[in-house]
Amino acid sequence: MNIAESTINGIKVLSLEGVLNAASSPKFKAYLETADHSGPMIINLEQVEFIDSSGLGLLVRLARQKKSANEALKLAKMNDRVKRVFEITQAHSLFDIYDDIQAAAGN
Amino acid sequence: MNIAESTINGIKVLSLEGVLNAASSPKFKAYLETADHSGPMIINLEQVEFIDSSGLGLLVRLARQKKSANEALKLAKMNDRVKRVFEITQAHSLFDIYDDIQAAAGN
Amino acid sequence: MTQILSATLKAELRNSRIAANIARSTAEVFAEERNFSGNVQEFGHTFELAVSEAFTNSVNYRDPSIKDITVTIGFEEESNALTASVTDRNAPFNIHPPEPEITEYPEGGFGLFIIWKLMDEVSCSREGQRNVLSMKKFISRP
Amino acid sequence: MTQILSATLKAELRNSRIAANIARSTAEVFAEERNFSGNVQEFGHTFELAVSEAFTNSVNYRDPSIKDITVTIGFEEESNALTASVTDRNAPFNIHPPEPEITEYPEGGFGLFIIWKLMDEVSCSREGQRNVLSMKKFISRP
Ligand SMILES: Nc1ncnc2c1ncn2[C@@H]1O[C@H](COP(=O)(O)OP(=O)(O)O)[C@@H](O)[C@H]1O
Ligand SMILES: Nc1ncnc2c1ncn2[C@@H]1O[C@H](COP(=O)(O)OP(=O)(O)O)[C@@H](O)[C@H]1O
Repeated sequence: MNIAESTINGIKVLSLEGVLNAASSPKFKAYLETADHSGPMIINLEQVEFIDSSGLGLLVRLARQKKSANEALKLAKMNDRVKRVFEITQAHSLFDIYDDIQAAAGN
Repeated sequence: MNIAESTINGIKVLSLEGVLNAASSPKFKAYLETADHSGPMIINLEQVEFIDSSGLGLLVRLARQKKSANEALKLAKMNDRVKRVFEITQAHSLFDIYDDIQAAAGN
Repeated sequence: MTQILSATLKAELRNSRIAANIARSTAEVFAEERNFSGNVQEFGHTFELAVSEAFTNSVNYRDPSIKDITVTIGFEEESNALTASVTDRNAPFNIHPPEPEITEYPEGGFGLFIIWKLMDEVSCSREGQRNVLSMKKFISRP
Repeated sequence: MTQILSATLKAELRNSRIAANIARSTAEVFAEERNFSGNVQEFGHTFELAVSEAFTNSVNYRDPSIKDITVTIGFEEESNALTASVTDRNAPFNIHPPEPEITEYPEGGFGLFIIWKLMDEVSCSREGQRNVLSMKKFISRP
């Protein structure tokens, strides 16, 4: 998986790409632990083709951190297969989920 | 695989979809043998995700029939993986190959 | 039940993707051949995800004292159902762990929960020193 | 050479798609892990196509007198190369058939030709009653 950072309306956007599973999520975890990720954040999942519980667990953990810091965390552009994992586990109730980045950024 | 027929500028267009391999090509072969396929023809390969030598062999056979009937056979919209099979085998030299249907239809 | 395929993979996390792809491909070929009236891609994803979870568990909870460990995945078909199995040499485990309490933001414990949600039948049998986790999904009711 | 996986499939044409998908997925995971500098998708397609050809041949030329036949596909890695093998119980065959003469519009005879074009090394060994067709592709020169 690859991670790209950008900014929209002053909000950090993490664009993830590829597969978010047990093999790749350590890379995402390390990235979240090293850089400073305070402030509101949008995760762009458009290029994520597959996610399993390992990737989901990391996003849930980030949601908890953001919640206790009282900062927004928004997910955008998940495909149907990714959305299904959030729905099956009810994890979609922990996130603000948007169809596009502009809407997630409040435009 | 699926086969759909349409017409553009009076030319028959066969749009193939899916995988053209040894498991699926008998369906395409049967289709070519039953219906009347005289006249110029365009094969739209846009939705063909994979082809191997079984699919290639059928198209070569059709090319031979069209050549001896002195009728045009044009291939359009192959993806890179499909194109690679035609190039490796030199079979691309037996066909008129187009990037889009309009050009194949002479527009 | 007729076996479609059995694959033995090295128990490494990177191979969970291969296992999951095998599962998706097998399920899609099976569903297409049966002229499945539902969504073939979703049926493929069901097996892709379930096998990804099961394979990952087999790797994560493997017995570190056993060297050169492998995990075997198998697929068996019936007229109206496909069953995937994942076989490892781990300690026996409970396939009914407590459900994750989503309001508590759990980071783990989703694996078997997801498998149960996706599949129509889940069972685990102990064969010798092995766990065989079987996951069955119907394409139509008998 | 370390084995990544070995899969045994029923010798049926519909399973050639599963075999080809296993090959693509394995090759892509291998290439990504090695930080392959070339095109990962093309490397995946190389194995997908070669295994599709080889598996199809194993089914098409199987010995009709043997019931319940299976074909085994295997993948072995080295630091700079991936090798796929396809093992069947067919009669021995020549891996150097005449090349198809394209100007004569041949309908067949492309399978091994394509395999040779795609791969860096091709060999076939006879092990007992089995043919083991091995197909190797380097990701970098040693
Ligand atoms: N293949 C396995 N081998 C051994 N133990 C397993 C296996 N699969 C699951 N388990 C046990 O069941 C528990 C629950 O698994 P799971 O629902 O996937 O969540 P998680 O892996 O996040 O704990 C694991 O913590 C582990 O103790
Ligand atoms: N796995 C196999 N088992 C037995 N014979 C084979 C096998 N693969 C190839 N052959 C033989 O080699 C010949 C050439 O194969 P190939 O190049 O794939 O073209 P084609 O299958 O179209 O004839 C086949 O016709 C067959 O006689």
